Amino acid sequence: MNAQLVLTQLFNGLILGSIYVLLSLGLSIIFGMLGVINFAHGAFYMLGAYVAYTIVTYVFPNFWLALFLAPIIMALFGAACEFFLLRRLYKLPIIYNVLFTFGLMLVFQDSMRMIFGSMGVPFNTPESLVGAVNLGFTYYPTYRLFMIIVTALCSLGVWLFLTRTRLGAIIRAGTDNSAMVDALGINISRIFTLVFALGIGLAGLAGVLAAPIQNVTHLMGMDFLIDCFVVVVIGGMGSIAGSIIGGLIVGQIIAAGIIIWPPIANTLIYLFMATFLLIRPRGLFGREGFHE
Amino acid sequence: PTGQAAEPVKVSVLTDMSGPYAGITAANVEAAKLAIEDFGGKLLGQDIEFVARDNMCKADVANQKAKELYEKEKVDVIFDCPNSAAGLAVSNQALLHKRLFVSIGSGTTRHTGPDCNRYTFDWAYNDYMMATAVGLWAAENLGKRWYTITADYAWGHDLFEHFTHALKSKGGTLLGNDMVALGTSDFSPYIIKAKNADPDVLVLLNAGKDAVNATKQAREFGLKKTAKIIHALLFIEGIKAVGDVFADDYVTGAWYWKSKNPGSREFVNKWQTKFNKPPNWMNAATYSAVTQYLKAVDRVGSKAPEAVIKALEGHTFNDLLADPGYIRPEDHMQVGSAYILRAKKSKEVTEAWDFFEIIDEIPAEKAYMDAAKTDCEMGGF
Amino acid sequence: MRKFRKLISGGTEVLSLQDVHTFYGDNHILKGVSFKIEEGELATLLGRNGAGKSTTLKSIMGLAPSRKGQILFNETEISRLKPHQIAWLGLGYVPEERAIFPSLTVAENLTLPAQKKGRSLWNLEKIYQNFPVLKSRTGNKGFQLSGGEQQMLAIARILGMDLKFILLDEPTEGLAPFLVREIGRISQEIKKTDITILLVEQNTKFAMQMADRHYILYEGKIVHQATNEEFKADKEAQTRYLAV
Amino acid sequence: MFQTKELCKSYGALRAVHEVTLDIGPGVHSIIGPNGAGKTTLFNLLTGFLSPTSGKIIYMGKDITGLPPFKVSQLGVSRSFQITSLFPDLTVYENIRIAVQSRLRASYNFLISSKSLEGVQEKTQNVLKQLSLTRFEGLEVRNLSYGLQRVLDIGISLATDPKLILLDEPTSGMDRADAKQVIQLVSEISTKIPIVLIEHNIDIVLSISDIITVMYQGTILAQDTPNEIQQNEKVQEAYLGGY
Amino acid sequence: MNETAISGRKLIVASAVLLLAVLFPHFAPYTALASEILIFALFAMAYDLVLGYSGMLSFGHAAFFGLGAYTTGIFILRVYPSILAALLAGMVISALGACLVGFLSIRRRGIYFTLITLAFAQMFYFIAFKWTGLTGGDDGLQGVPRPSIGSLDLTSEMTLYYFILLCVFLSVLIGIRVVNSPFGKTLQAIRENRDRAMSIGYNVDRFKLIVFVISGLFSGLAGGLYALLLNFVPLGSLHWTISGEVVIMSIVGGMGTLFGPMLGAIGIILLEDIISNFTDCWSFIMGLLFMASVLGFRGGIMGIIRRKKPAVSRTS
Ligand SMILES: Nc1ncnc2c1ncn2[C@@H]1O[C@H](COP(=O)(O)OP(=O)(O)OP(=O)(O)O)[C@@H](O)[C@H]1O
Ligand SMILES: Nc1ncnc2c1ncn2[C@@H]1O[C@H](COP(=O)(O)OP(=O)(O)OP(=O)(O)O)[C@@H](O)[C@H]1O
Ligand SMILES: [Mg+2]
Ligand SMILES: [Mg+2]
Repeated sequence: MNAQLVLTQLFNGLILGSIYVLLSLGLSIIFGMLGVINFAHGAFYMLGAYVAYTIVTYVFPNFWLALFLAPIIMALFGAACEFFLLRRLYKLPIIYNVLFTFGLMLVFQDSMRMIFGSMGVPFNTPESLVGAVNLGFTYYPTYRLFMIIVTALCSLGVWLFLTRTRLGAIIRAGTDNSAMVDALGINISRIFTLVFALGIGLAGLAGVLAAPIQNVTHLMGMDFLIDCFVVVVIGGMGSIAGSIIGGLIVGQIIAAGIIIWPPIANTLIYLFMATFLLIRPRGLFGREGFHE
Repeated sequence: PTGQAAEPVKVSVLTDMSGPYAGITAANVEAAKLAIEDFGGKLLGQDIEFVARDNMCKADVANQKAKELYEKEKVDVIFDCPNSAAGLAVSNQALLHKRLFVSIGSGTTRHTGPDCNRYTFDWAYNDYMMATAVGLWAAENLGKRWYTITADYAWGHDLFEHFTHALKSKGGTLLGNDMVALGTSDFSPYIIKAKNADPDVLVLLNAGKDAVNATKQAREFGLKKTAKIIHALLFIEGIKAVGDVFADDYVTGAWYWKSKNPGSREFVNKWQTKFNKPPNWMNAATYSAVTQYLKAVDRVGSKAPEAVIKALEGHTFNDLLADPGYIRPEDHMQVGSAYILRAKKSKEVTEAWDFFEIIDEIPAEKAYMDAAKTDCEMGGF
Repeated sequence: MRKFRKLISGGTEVLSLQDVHTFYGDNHILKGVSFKIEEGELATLLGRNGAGKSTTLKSIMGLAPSRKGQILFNETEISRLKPHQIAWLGLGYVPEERAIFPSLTVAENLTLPAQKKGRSLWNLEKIYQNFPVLKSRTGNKGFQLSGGEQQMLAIARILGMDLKFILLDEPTEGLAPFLVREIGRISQEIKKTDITILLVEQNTKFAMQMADRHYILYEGKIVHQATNEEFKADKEAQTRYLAV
Repeated sequence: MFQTKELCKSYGALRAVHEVTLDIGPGVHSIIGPNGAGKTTLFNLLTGFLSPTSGKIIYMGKDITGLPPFKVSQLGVSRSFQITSLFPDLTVYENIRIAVQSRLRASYNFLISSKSLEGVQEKTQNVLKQLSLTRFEGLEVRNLSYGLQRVLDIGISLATDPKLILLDEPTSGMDRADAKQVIQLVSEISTKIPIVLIEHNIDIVLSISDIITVMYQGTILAQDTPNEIQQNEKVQEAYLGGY
Repeated sequence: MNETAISGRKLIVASAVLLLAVLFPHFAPYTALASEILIFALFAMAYDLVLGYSGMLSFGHAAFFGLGAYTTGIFILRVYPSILAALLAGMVISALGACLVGFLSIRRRGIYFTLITLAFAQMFYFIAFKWTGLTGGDDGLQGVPRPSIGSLDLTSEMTLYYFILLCVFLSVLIGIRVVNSPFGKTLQAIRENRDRAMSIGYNVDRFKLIVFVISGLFSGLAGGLYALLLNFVPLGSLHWTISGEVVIMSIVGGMGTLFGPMLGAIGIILLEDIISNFTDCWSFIMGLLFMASVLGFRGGIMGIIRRKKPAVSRTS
């Protein structure tokens, strides 16, 4: 167990973390404002990858185009879902949209299985990012470094947007009392759509980024879904900074687990979450009385 | 016994039609139908009946469906049932209901080992054969310094044991092994460890999604340049799905659609015309198993389980799958030669779906564990 | 123009409800409420608990949409509009339960409402001048405020909007006498700028100091209306309707 | 019967309650003070909903500092909330019944029928009558008007037959009639049970209090009988006057 | 008068339901499925005590189901071949498990509670998965026999069904008692307003813990019966998807109604079995059904029957 390996693992933790961050951010703001526990989030992530695949293979064989378009398409798709479906859930107790989004997840996954088959679809790393960079302690795939940078920028952007802009403030206010925001002359339903689109867009982005290093199948979101809930909770419900830091932490924990004893890697995060919540009942930045 | 002949023979396939293996195994239903059709559709003077059920790749579902098939559907035999837990459960139901079960999809050696019973047969392959054949060959031809990455569940452990056994028998060395949780999506940590060990051969003991991820990432980290990769399971559909990922990797196959065995070409042609793609070796195995069962019933002129079982035990045959094939009475393993397959690079692929090159054939007695050594005490009826 | 009409016709009505019916689920709360409010006046809506005062305000604001009847604001039918559209027309709403945003700072709470460029009634300094309590706690999150502080914030919040009409639901509830007087002062301030105010009150004393006109709601209907003078005089009505 | 010794509660820099030393005896003890003076916080401290930064709370000679709310309540200290706090989806009757039942160990019994608890029915009915809520008993409380909800809120506190009741602005948001009725109720109760009252309506306070404590910015400004308080100009300018 | 009329109607309904239950295996697709349905109905009922009546959204009930299944199986195989003893053991161990998990998680609220329960369930899963010697790992605990009770031979699916029916029937009786007891009423109050319940002297956490344990107990029974039904214990019985299923059953059926969730279980399992027999895209169809059930009928099946939305609205 040499230092070099440990360092490399930390880097891998960072990669995994960055995917978690993108997914949890969306999950967290959607839950925070719309009060929807989005079980379909992993499925949206999966759809993101498939959209990218479709673009690359049937529209124009260029990863960058896909990287640019797929998140936008997903965001629009998300907006549509919000507009036609999830809207109807807000009045209901949270528990009902668990069922609804779970159904949504099944539908998305199975339709991809029916269209593209259960074996998944091919997806290659863009030529320009093939190969590895010498980090001193190890050679590390260029593409993965690229992933880290992209996610870092995105999360920073989202964070600034939500905490520094007026629109961000509106979103946070809507998280407290959306009817009142409406009564103050702000079209809240449009904000809802926007928030959902944003969340799904991020999930889509994560999907595209993951596609080259993952097997793109209809089930690829499943493994991430539950983990992301863990991330959100460790970070604290409704806290943006929380999901970012939480995501990175969980990534590192898994990496650490691999160094200690690989089989326990995935269970370790639950162990951690349980103990962590025993010490900090509301995760890192969870607010009292918020969704509890 | 008389009276039983009065009712028609009823054959069933219980397989994964919607789960992770569906892409491979769902077509086994078609294979069975085809076998019945080619057999003439009639037996003991009546039409052969057929039902199929989806085990969703879950052991509990499989178990329940097996009951439905034996009790409600009154089938005489169940074929296939991928996922070893599911296979074992159904095998137990077979014993309880005193009817036949021919395992194809599930490769656990427990079927023909500690959990063997008189009503359960294991067709075409098992994990030992999958590991040993390519294992021995690789140790001789690819190098003796191995690194393994193993899916952390019974199937993986099983394979790991057999692979290392093969390696040791050739005096090779295992540089390292990682047990990786099922459904792990990021293999890079293990790939990096492997890369540092710099092996001749990287053995990936996982299937489906995990196998693809692992291989993709091995390639990404440039491990493919320095080492050859061998897999535990690989099907033409898998390669079709993910393109060049598996190029130049090795794997054992129980059969390949280019096989020269008797009846192989006819079967493949029929299949091609029907589904305009060739069958994978699971499909072929199902076809073979069903055919051999029907023939056995025909031979003894009764579908009484005991009679049919006796007729199958120790039987030798030559068909598309195995030439010759032999059903060992000691452990009910159907044995035949194993094939070493190399996945072609996409530019080598001239004919559609011709993804593999048969580079060697391992005789049954080398590929399978000696019947005496399996700890199977075959019970009575 | 309007001013002129006002001169000759003794004021134009800004808001008028005609036979408004509102339900919560199946229970019929407003059973045909009708009244008119003239520009620049301060009217109160009085009545016993559960009479439907808050519901009336919610219905005007579109938060509890009426099922039947007509609500006109400056000649435009608003009973079918969404709350934010109604607010955009210049109605500000201070709910009974305050509904300030706990996770936003006081400052954010104040700057949140939809503001038309340079059309806000009061700017931030003026608001802080009039609510020194809030100024001292600008950085605090809403949930850290005491009941009274929250009430102040709820009122201050809407003053940044382009207001023509204010709906106040029991603004003095739970306020110390001094603050009650403050609220009175501020309301008068606002009134000076031709803003119309509809006030729901339990504190009749306060109501009678402030108002030009009273409407009395009983079991979902307007049962009595009077100018402040008439009402002050009419002890009988007071006891009958408000059990003063 | 209730004493606090140098009770402090601060939120960061802000001293919500600072070195409050109180002695609460029988009768109606009102606590007044401008908004944000720390009255509700003090209540939360007394009833265990908040634990003090420092200081002691003594109840009937026992130190109950840091006891969880349910323990405090079992000792006979009952409170109402500034924001009405009820069981919205249960009926008015059930709201009271639950409160009555809370005194019985049988609450833990999960094998008998709740109807079979003797005495509970009657007691519930009595409380309802006392509050003249009987005609609403079948209604789910979320359909009750705000005013009536406050009445019920007090009723719940009452139903736990407490030895001491803390009421946080019981009349706020009530119309005169109901307020009168509640004050009537309060003074009736106060003949048997001591009551601590937070109230802004100065007329009410002066009319029914035996003793008044004036809080200002977390500290006690004055404590005296109603008419003394009225004279006290410190109070005049701090509370009735300046802020 | 009125009272008696109502209870009279209830009696009729009850006996009708019981009759249906008795005849069920004869028109169900197959006997084993009928038994499975009963078992999950029981599981769902047990779960409703926690979700519906106490407003705790537990996502870890697979732990207690699986714990019951494994204990029962292992007991029969390793300790002593008696079904009753084994089931009892299963219930006790599950209850203890619930006690442990409950003790550690109940102070947490809302989504936090949900995920802690999930976390513990995952740990149980991991242990069962790794402790191959005891549990058979992911091959499952194979070959669990059904020793006969006295002279009663349970090897026939039909007899087993009626044995299960008996167990479920008794459990339901107890369940009904619990929700109508003072304890049950208090739970509902706590669900409605935790702080208020506390302020009138209820030890909220203890009430929650007790009901959690009761629920765990019956979940364990369900698990034990499942082991008997399957003649083996699949590792899947501890997987989080089982927790998910029971949540879904409760919602589809209608939370806080005790019978709703049971109906949910019946409906979902039946549908899944039937649909999967004629199409491989059953999960697609189930998905659509779930969505429809939310948009369409809010109060779940029970809600339709009663034309009333179930009480629970907040989870704490
Ligand atoms: N969300 C709601 N759902 C159902 N009924 C409601 C709801 N809100 C209020 N009500 C009912 O509507 C009626 C009127 O309520 P409203 O709050 O308008 O009365 P109010 O005049 O404001 O009384 P108060 O002076 O106590 O605020 C009451 O009987 C109340 O029970
Ligand atoms: N959770 C909190 N965090 C920070 N400050 C708080 C918190 N809760 C209350 N405060 C502050 O403590 C002070 C006292 O609050 P408290 O609610 O006790 O006032 P009060 O006397 O009840 O006023 P009112 O009569 O308006 O209810 C207020 O300035 C309030 O802003
Ligand atoms: Mg009101
Ligand atoms: Mg207060």
